[in-house]
Amino acid sequence: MAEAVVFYIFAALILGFAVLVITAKSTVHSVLFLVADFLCVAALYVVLQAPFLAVIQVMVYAGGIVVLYLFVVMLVNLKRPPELHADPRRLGRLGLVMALAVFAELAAIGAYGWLKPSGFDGSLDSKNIEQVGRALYTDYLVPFEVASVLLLVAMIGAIVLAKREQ
Amino acid sequence: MHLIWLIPLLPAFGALVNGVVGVRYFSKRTAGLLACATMAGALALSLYAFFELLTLGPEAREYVVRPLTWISALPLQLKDGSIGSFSIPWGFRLDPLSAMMILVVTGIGFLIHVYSVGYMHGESRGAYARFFAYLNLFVFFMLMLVLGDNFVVMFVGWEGVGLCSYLLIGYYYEKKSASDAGKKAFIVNRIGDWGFIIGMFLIFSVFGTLDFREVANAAGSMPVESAGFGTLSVITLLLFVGATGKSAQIPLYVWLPDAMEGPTPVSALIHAATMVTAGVYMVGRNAVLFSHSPETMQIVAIVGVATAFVAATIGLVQNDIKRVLAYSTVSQLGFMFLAMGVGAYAAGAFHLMTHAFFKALLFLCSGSVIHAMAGQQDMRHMGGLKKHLPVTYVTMLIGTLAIAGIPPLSGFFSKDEILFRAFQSNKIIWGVAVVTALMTAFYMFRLMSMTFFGTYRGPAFAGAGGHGHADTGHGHASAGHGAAATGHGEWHGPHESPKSMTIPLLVLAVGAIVAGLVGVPAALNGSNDIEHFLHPSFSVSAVGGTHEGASADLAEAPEGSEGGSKGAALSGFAHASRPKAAASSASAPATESEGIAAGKLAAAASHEAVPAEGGEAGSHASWAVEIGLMLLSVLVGITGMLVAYRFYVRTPEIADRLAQRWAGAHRVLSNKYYVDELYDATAIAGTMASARGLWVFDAKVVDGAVNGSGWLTLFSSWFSHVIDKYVVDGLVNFVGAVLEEGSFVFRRLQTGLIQNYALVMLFGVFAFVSIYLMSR
Amino acid sequence: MITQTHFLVLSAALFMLGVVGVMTRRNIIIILMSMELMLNAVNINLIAFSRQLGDVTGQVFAVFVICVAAAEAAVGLGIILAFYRNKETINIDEMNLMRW
Amino acid sequence: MTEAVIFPLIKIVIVLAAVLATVMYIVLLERKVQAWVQVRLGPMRVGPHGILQPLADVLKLFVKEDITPVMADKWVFTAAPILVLVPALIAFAVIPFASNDMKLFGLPISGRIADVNVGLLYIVSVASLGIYGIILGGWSSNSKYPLIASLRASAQLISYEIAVTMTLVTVIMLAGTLSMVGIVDAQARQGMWFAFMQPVAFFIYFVGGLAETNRAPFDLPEAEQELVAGFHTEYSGMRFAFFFLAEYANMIVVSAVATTLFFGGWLQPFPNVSWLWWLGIVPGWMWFCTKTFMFLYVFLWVRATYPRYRYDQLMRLGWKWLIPLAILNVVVTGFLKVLLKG
Repeated sequence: MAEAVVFYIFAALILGFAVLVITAKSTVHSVLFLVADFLCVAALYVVLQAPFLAVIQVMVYAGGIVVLYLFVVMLVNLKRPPELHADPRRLGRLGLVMALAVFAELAAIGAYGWLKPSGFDGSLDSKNIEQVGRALYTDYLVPFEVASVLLLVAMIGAIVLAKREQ
Repeated sequence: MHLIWLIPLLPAFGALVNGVVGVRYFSKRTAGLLACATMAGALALSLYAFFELLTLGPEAREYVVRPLTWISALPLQLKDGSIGSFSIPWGFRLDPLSAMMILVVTGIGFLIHVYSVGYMHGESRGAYARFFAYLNLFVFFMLMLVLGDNFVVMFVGWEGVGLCSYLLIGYYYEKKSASDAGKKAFIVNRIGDWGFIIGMFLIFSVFGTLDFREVANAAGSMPVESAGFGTLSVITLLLFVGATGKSAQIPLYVWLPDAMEGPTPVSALIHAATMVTAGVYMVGRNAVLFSHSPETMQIVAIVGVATAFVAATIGLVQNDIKRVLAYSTVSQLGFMFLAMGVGAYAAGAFHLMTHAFFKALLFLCSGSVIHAMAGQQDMRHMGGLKKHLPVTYVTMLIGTLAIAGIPPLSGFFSKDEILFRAFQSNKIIWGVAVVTALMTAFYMFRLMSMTFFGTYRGPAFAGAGGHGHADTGHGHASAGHGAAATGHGEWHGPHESPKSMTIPLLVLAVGAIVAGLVGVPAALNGSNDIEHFLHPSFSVSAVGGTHEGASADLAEAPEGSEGGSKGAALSGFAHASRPKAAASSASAPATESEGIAAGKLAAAASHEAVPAEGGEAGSHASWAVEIGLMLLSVLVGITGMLVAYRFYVRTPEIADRLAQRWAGAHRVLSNKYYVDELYDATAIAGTMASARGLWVFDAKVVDGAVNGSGWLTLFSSWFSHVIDKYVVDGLVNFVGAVLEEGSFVFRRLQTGLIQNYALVMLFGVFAFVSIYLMSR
Repeated sequence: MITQTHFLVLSAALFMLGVVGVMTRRNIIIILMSMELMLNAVNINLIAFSRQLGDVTGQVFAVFVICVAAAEAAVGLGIILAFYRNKETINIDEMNLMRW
Repeated sequence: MTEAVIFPLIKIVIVLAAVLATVMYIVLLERKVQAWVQVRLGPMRVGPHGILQPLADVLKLFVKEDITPVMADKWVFTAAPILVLVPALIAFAVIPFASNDMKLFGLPISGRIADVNVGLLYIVSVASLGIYGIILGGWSSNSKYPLIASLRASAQLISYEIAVTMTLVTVIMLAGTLSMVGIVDAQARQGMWFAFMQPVAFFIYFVGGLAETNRAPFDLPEAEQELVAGFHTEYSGMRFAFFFLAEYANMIVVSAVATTLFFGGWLQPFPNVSWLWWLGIVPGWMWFCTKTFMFLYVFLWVRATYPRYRYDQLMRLGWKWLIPLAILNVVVTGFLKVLLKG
């Protein structure tokens, strides 16, 4: 019961913040809403018995990535709002319609799921971090290393791209 | 004796060094020394081999060494369908004939080298070295020719001497006449070589081998083609064509007189002593083949005597001293072929040797005379030189007496032997030969008279009469040489030649005197040593009793096997044992087949009134005849000499009167029967015409075809170009145009707006989810 | 009673909101942020399934997704900076050089 | 219900009140300490020895006019101080002030608000959120000095956060758990405070803490001489007070965490030395507060002692010395752990 309440509240927050993110006039505002959204998602992770992911979400997303966005937003202080010039060939509304259509379909699929409800039978014990760590460093060691290499490359690439060539 | 392969290599070495290094760097002295040293070495080796050969038994005097394999066996089909292995070793064969030849070549060659050191003194350094290089090279090839144990090696020498004679005749290549003469000699020789090489092909296709001894065995086991004209006759005839080319017989003798354009030592060495006798040697080497084809023998005899006669008649009226000698050479060669033709191989070879001596002597003397007269060769401007060059006079007189056949000089024995055998064989031939001998004596003594006797008719010179030989020795020689080279020059009158020239003269004179003594006929209580010595080389030949043939075969059977084993040892493959088998198989039937052959020959001989060679052993019936013939020939010689003396010394006007009386004949003779003109008109003109025709054919048809094909190529390429331009390119451009036009429509899709692309992705997602829904 | 389906529908909605943002906005930074939203939706999905199956593999993959998101953000923002330095704009409609 | 809601709420109230009071008096303490260091007296007027000085400051801040710049982004300008203060305060949620066997009026209560099994990570992530306030504050005031300051601050925080997190990794490796309580228990079990097992880690953590709290000698974001007052130049009144509170609250958090991780939290020193038995009389929370205040004093001491770094020096120190050192430390620790275990 309490779980349902928590879920519905956070779900509403998530969707609301998401809407705000994509509708906010000021970029900085949407960044803030994004942070809030991520925090809510993190809370939802806690509900899903994934505290480690929740913390990682906060630390990496909210604490790292979005800060990056914030920097860029601050560096890109625009003389004129970016949305002025609009290309007539862009089919924004069609995209909106299509997105809604796809969502309708997915919802329909979900509705099928409602007919035969499946509760959370399996449950993760409290030693969540240990499990994740084991999985990362044993079964998924190679993907883990590859991900680290990917991050390194991304870092170098970002430095090279952002470097002001003198 | 196992070192005989070294004999040719020594002059080859000299030629190589002189030709490659010497021409640039050697002084005259070094070049001459090197050449003479190599010749001396060759001579020493030859003598050593010769005496070693003498130590063997008279029938075992045969030695073959095959240091290398030249052409390893390649199987070829023979005339009778069987397969013969064509393998040619660098084989050298030493038997009495080749032993005599190498002695002649190296000995006389050595003397002439020495002579040339003085004679060519006036040449420039490079030309000097070049001359000796040529000379050495010639000796090398000549030795290859005489030492080769099969036709191919012999042919190498054969061609090589031809080449060298071309080089040496054209030695003064800046003189057009000289180079022309060289070319003439070369081309005429080619004609002969054509016959020779065809004969070789035929021999191989018939006998399956080219080894002399094996060919001889195989041929010896064949029947004598007394009736009709068989394979052997064709072979021998072809070989004889080669011989006529090399030995200047009718109809190919025309090159020899022109060859006198070369330096005198060359004339002496090549055109008197060695090369021209190659033909004779070759015929003697293949005596077995020849003696099995009487027709060819007949032809050889007739050609020989005809050549001798014609050349002698021409020699009667020539005024150029060297040309006289040249024609006498031709006629003497005719004598040799006559001997060969009548089956007197030994006599022919004997005459070859003696002739080599006295003719070389005569040529060298004439060279000395020309040297003394500063290049003057016309006898009408000589005369009375007796007191100016006594050594030359004496030696030349000896040579003349020798060639005229005055006993006991060498020429007498050999020529008399030939005449005797000719008499036995055919009276007509004998008659012609006697007349020729008379003319020989006449023109030789005419030459002597015009040159040495009578009054001096040459150009005036400073201090005529007053002349010390001592003070005018060397300098004059060089002066005379400058004249010889250029034709004019400061000249102090006739004078004796330097030592290097006179010493060879003396040596050769001795040789000309004593050379005949090895062949003193039995009629004069002499044992005809040379005959017995040379006999094995001609064995298995028509002449020769049964026992001799058998013994000869017994003698050569081991040799054949030995040669075969040598071949096997040297060229290690299965076929190598083939000659051995052939030799043994040939020798086994040879013993009785020879008996048969000898019997037939006896019949043929009696029917042809040719007594067996064994006559000198058995029949004393012809002793009186032989003596009579000797006296006759001596008489003939003396007559000719006296007539000549009377004509040209006592009362010279007689000669002129005779010349006027038979002006026509005289003109014909002095124009050499217009043979050169005839050849010019026929062969050369025909060749030119055909060449011109071929040229026209080439220009019109061949070039036309080439140009036509070229034009065709051009046209086809132009056509393909058109195709390419309009069809292929058109297609490509069409496709490009279609794409371009189409892109006008489709490129609208590429707006450059990422969101539109994302929209397409979204469409895709929508489609897949829809499919999922439908499939549920 | 909260079931798997709730989370799935939630993630679908979040994802679609991201899609809408990508489709409609012209500010490229906001578009990137919308993509982050989509990635979060995916993460929600993964973790919901890991909860459903009682298996941490989903969480592991969520970690990887976060890695990819970080890399994508870094590179994408670097590109945006470079672009802004050249053209003084972050309007995606003006980033249309790759066209005919 | 009672345990789930009432007790935590009571605890939260207590902790917040304690923290705020502490902050107020730390300000006074700072002024006094600096004065003593500089051989002055410091504030002496308000109350005896200036005891009441903090109250006066608070009063002043309350009554001061609250200005919002015209060109500023109102919402963000307002939200920034809150975003700074909130993470600083909620970090206290997982800090164990005392052991679980604490008795109050006879009924047992745990010495902390919540014991999350990812407590340490929780603190780290919450601390990483504090940066938003600084950045947004600097940016939204739409003035150049605050912007520069906020950029400096964020860069500095991110840089040193890496090093600090690395040192925490070593501590986690030693303790084998992420829970703060578990870490303290581990120190009790191993009979040695991690400060002595990981001196390098402790040093790096302390330096990083100085930097994360923008304290001297790393107080570049609020370097008065260069940037007037740093990212909160445009702020005044209560919003400025929030920044102020947040800074000192962060100091307390850092000190508390240092105490917990490296100095055995509420544990008494020398538990096994017999003639120091009387140390056991003092309750655990007293020990905790003592240690924390010791750290706070060191903070003030350092500020009074050391000059400020230049920005490039700061960065070089962070990236070229602390981070490599921390990573090396992690590696060495791992090796030793494996070797000593086997």
